[in-house]
Amino acid sequence: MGLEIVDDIRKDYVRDLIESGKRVDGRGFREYREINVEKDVIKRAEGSARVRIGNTDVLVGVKLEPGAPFPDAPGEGVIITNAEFVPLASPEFESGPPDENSVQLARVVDRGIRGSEAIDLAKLCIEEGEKVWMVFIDIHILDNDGNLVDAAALGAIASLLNIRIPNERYGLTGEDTLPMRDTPVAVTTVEIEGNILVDPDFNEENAAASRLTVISNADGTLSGMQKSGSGGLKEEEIAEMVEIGIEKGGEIREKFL
Amino acid sequence: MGLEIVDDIRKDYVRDLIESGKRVDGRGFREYREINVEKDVIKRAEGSARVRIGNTDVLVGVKLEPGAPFPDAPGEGVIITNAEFVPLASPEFESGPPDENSVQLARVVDRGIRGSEAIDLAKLCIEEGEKVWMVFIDIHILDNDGNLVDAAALGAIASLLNIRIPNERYGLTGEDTLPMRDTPVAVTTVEIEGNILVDPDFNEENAAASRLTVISNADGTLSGMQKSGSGGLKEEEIAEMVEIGIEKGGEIREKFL
Amino acid sequence: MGLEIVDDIRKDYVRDLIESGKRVDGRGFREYREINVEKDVIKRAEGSARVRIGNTDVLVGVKLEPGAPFPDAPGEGVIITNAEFVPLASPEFESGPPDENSVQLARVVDRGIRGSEAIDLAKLCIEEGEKVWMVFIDIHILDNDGNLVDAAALGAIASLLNIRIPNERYGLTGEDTLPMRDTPVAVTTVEIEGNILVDPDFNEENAAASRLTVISNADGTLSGMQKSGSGGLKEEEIAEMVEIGIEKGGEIREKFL
Amino acid sequence: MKEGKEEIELIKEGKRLDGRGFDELRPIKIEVGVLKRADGSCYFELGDNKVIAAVYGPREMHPRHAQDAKMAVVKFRYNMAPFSVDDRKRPGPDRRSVEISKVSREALDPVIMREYYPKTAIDVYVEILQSDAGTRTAGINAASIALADAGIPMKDLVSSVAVGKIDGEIVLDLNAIEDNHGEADMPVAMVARTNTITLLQMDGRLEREEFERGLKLAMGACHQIYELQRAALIDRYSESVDVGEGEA
Amino acid sequence: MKEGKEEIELIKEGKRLDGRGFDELRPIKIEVGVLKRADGSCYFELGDNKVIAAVYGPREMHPRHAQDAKMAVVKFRYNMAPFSVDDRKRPGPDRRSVEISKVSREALDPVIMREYYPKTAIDVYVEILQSDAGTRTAGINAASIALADAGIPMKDLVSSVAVGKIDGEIVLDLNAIEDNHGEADMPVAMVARTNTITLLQMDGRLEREEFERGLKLAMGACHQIYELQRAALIDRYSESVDVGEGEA
Amino acid sequence: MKEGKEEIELIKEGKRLDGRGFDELRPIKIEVGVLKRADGSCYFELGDNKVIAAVYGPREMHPRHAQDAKMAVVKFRYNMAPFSVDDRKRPGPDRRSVEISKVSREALDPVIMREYYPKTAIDVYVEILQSDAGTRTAGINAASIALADAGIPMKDLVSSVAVGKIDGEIVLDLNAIEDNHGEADMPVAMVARTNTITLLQMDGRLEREEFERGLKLAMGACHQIYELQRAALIDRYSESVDVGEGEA
Repeated sequence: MGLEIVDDIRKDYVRDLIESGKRVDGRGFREYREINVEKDVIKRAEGSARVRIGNTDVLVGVKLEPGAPFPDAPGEGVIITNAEFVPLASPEFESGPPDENSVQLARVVDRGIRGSEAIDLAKLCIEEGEKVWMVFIDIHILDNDGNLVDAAALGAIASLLNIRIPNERYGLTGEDTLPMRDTPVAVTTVEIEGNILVDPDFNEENAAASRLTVISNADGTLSGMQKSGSGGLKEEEIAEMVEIGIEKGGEIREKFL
Repeated sequence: MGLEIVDDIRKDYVRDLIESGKRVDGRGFREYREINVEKDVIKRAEGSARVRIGNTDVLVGVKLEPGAPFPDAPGEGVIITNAEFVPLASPEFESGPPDENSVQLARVVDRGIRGSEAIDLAKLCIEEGEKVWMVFIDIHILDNDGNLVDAAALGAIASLLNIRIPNERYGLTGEDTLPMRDTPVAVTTVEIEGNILVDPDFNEENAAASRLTVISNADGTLSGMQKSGSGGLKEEEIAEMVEIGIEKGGEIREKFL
Repeated sequence: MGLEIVDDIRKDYVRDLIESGKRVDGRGFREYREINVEKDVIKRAEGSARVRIGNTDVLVGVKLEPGAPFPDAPGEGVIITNAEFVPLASPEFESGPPDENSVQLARVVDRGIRGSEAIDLAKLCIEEGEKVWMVFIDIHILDNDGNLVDAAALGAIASLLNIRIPNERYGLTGEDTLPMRDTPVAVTTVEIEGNILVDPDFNEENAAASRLTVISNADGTLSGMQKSGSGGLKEEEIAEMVEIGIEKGGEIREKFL
Repeated sequence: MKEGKEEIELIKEGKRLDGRGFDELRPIKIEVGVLKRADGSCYFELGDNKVIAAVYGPREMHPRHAQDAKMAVVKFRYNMAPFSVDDRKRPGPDRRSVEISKVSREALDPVIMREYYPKTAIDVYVEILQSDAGTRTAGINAASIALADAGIPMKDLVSSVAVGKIDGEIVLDLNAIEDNHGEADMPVAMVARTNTITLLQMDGRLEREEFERGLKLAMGACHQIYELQRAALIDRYSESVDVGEGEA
Repeated sequence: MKEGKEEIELIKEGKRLDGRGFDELRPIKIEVGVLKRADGSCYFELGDNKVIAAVYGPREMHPRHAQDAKMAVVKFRYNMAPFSVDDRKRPGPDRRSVEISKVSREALDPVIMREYYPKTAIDVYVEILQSDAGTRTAGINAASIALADAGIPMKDLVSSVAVGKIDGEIVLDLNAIEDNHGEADMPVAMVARTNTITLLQMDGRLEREEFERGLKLAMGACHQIYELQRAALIDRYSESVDVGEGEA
Repeated sequence: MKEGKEEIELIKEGKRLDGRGFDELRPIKIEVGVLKRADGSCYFELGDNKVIAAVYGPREMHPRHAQDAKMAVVKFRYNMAPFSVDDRKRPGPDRRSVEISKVSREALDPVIMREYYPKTAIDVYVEILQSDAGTRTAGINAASIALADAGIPMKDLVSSVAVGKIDGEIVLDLNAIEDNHGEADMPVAMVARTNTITLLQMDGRLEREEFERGLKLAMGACHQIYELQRAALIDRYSESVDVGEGEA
């Protein structure tokens, strides 16, 4: 109960500041926190990246293993995206099977990659109908200070861009790299008291009623969108959020991918 | 606690009425509520039926998929019966894995079908030792006003009587229908204050200490029986329950199957 | 709360006695309770033994079934050790998946057998890379009066020493017995108020801060060790515990294996 | 949207395979109050989708530490019957149903007067009995009506429909074959009276202009559905409402 | 009762494969109070079945909301050891054991004076160490004695046995080969003093007349078992009771 | 220690494959306070092992019936990231991680002043990001520092390292290839100031004399690690501490 009151006070503080045109950390409404991307940080993974957005810290590792294709796509590799909200990363996270937030995060990142057709799944076929590469994208949250989805999506595409296919390890031959066809980038905005803010931190996420993630591609098309939160959005707010998504997505792509 | 008292009052009311020879809804002791059977209600299932007994509403769907036979019966199809007590159907039901009541329901329905040898399992063999039809009988409760087992068992046999074997869907050839050899029907009675009542509704089930389900076949033989509840039954009460089971089972078979 | 106080009083009583050089049941510090080993008690198992140490009662059954080898050891059988702390055995045990204590027990017993290379795993190969014998060692606790690990480890090796390989049951040919190469024995000691006691009973286990299990072989070498409990041990205490482990292990081996 | 699948022509002579125009809904059928035990319920057909929603509550919230001292907690469970799809679905929640349950709950939250019932739970259950793409939108439509049927105070109903892209065209309310072979799918939910979007997801690939056009198309159709929802509630206790030119 | 299995002649010259007559029980061996930690316990052999039952309680009921304000809640857990059957059983409950636990609990409920201990739990645990058909009946017999050994007030003991149909004959107490190749199996539990049936299940196919004859056969055998149960309890703290002509 | 694996020569000309001497640690790198949300945290590299530890608490203990009225309950969760090993690890606890969590907690318990915070929980989380044998010892070293960083009152730090036997020699701090092809592995944790052993496990086969020699070797190395841990804590809020001749 005591904690709930503190929580309310913090939300009110965030909202009041925003009404007066400011954010707690002094950023502009359309400004990201500092982004830092370290690639190839995990030796045991075929691709990896650690993405920090402000204090948010996400490690993505990609492993490739041979496996059976889906019966309805016998000539295509399989992408499996998983997110672990390990309790190390946040007092809000708990041990146990993935909850709805980690499931949503993994599925949104996954859909962004699929929607953009960034990976040519046909190139991951080893033997049609029998054996294909399973691409496991594992999102491991280390520190949750908000906007996990943008960090996770950026970590995923950064990892995928430098995949080493482990042919030798499994006694196979074939190309060792995986040419990527696109670079989807997720940009999340929130609506607080009628204002649209990009890259919400943890307190801003809590203070916001609605959040929209917009995933856009190199050519400016959209390859995924997800509204979350218990509020509603107006058509013109969505239009603004999409505009920000495409613009900021382009900036991030240019700088980090 | 408040709810427990209401529950006790309701049980007492049911029992008092029955002692004076009456049921809450005015039925005779050997009278079913109105039964309604709709067949082939689900396009995606190979067989289906929706059975209503009074306000009790049960949907049964049967799916057939190729699978591996059991090692000790390499030339026979496999029946898998499952019941979901989805929380939509009753304030007593909870989300989660099947509890003992749903497990019991599924197993009693399953044993009735096996005991009567209604399905010629050898006809479900596709390739001996390798591939047989798996018959998934899924019992989905929609509204629980008591006597789920009679509704579920009737839904199961009604669904099985009109199975379309999905050979084409799996690139197989063979007969498209499944000749059935018997029509087991479940009839449930309860004992309340020394009286035997057929087709208990939800409140009668709660007021009863013992319940007996009797499954009988077209030739009057028995192919399943299950006592439940924390009470006992006398030999002559069981004899009456079996008599009712065979009689009412015959009436239901004639009318609905 | 009331129970906790009783528990504290019992611990104090055990500790006070030990400080004055005595154990509750009158044993010497380096004395085991009476050990009783019954072999081949379960017909359905390929090997079994019931071990009683005082009131502690453990049943071990070993089953062999053909299965696939691990990819990194295609010519070797597989040992799978599992412990069930069924709630029948102790008011402290609860239904549900194995907790950390039962996992630890199974893993310590398992490591003792592996470490000593008691089983020649190559002799359990049926067809290299395809089919090997899976050796399931199941530890079933019946009565927990402390020192489960010594009883379980003794039951496991006693069961393994008389394995009948079920070739016929699976239509295979081959040798029906499994020559064993060593006989690891576990000996557990605890430290209470600076004293080292062997074979702690339930109350002594609770009163002790640290416990050490030492697994030794016929030639006096060590093939496993596990400290447990929330206390620490001095180097010289460990030395004494190892000495007792080897000595008592030898006595048990001679008498029961 | 799946790569590598065989290409199918989904539009012939300006019509979709089931004869619909680009901006045409599938037939809708609504029945209110179809379950006895639930506090509110609704059966909803959208083409070949058959869904049923039930509402229980406000009722005691378990476990207690999950209660909210200031408002009711809405719980939403989207569940597919094993026989509702071509390949039998294993019973129990999977990742897809967990996500749909979450976004569906968030689609309804904005209209429910949760502050009237602090510390309680309002349980919304949606069962998919037969599926043909669009089940989450049908479920939200049904749940919205079931909430009203249960007497839960609401600011307004929520109406939901998907739009998508097939053979290069933006069309309304994809069915399964269109969803499987199309280029994008975008479910939307809306409070009709205020044009407030409460659910928005997008899957596949769309130009920005296509997205904006699709959103407008969905919003228009939500108004249509809203009228059918209202009519069904007005007719409650009388008979069911049949709509659309299909055989539904 | 399984179709498609090879046919086996189960009766030769009026005797069953193990030499028993049609109405003959397998050898029974009972030991009371075999466990130290449990409040009450019993080891029970029925032919090649070896089962052990333990009782804990009345004790505090967790979780609290599952307490019954008017009487003790009886919990029953039937569990097979992995090595108790020919094909190793994976540890943990399966659907069969969930059902057996339920009907076994309901077989014992009628004799336990549950109203003496409101808000408490009485836990009954049955472990099957070796199985040869009839484990649930052996478990109920053992549990009934363990309850008495724990000092739980009971109206009477419950006694249990199965009857079945093999090679067209109604016989008592099927063993595994008879159960696997027979035509019907029917476990029964009874309060001997009042001839009250507290468990009745039937599996397979029986004429009505066969059912009635089988029920009478089972009831008679329950009286026999009841006497053995009583004798074992009377002998408690002395030695075990060996019964039957077998080598058990 | 696995039988049947191909033999690999692990020692050449008195040096190990990675060039280390028998009593030489791998390079160690320590960073304190690396996480914002946690109350205390530590990043620890031991050769190619990369682990991170976080501490939360003392905080309210759930569920309440698991509280200890006299002292804080320490919970420890050792978890491997799916990508930390060559064959992807399925997320979630397995038996190995359950055991490691238990013995690691018991390695730390002796130094934590648990009686200062009755009824609370102190949660220690260790994530293995990259693994190369020795992860549990690295995790204990990291956790010990994270506890101090969280301000939890402790009698002293706990330091941990493994010794093992390869090619017949007792050596310090096995890496993965040595662990896979060696003859024994023995992780040890110790309170350096008092030379108290708080974790001791042994796997493989050792002569008694080898065990005693190994234990001494581990204890000496724990003193080395202890100094690095202390230095890292002293440098807290400044920069990280690099140690060893490797490229780490």
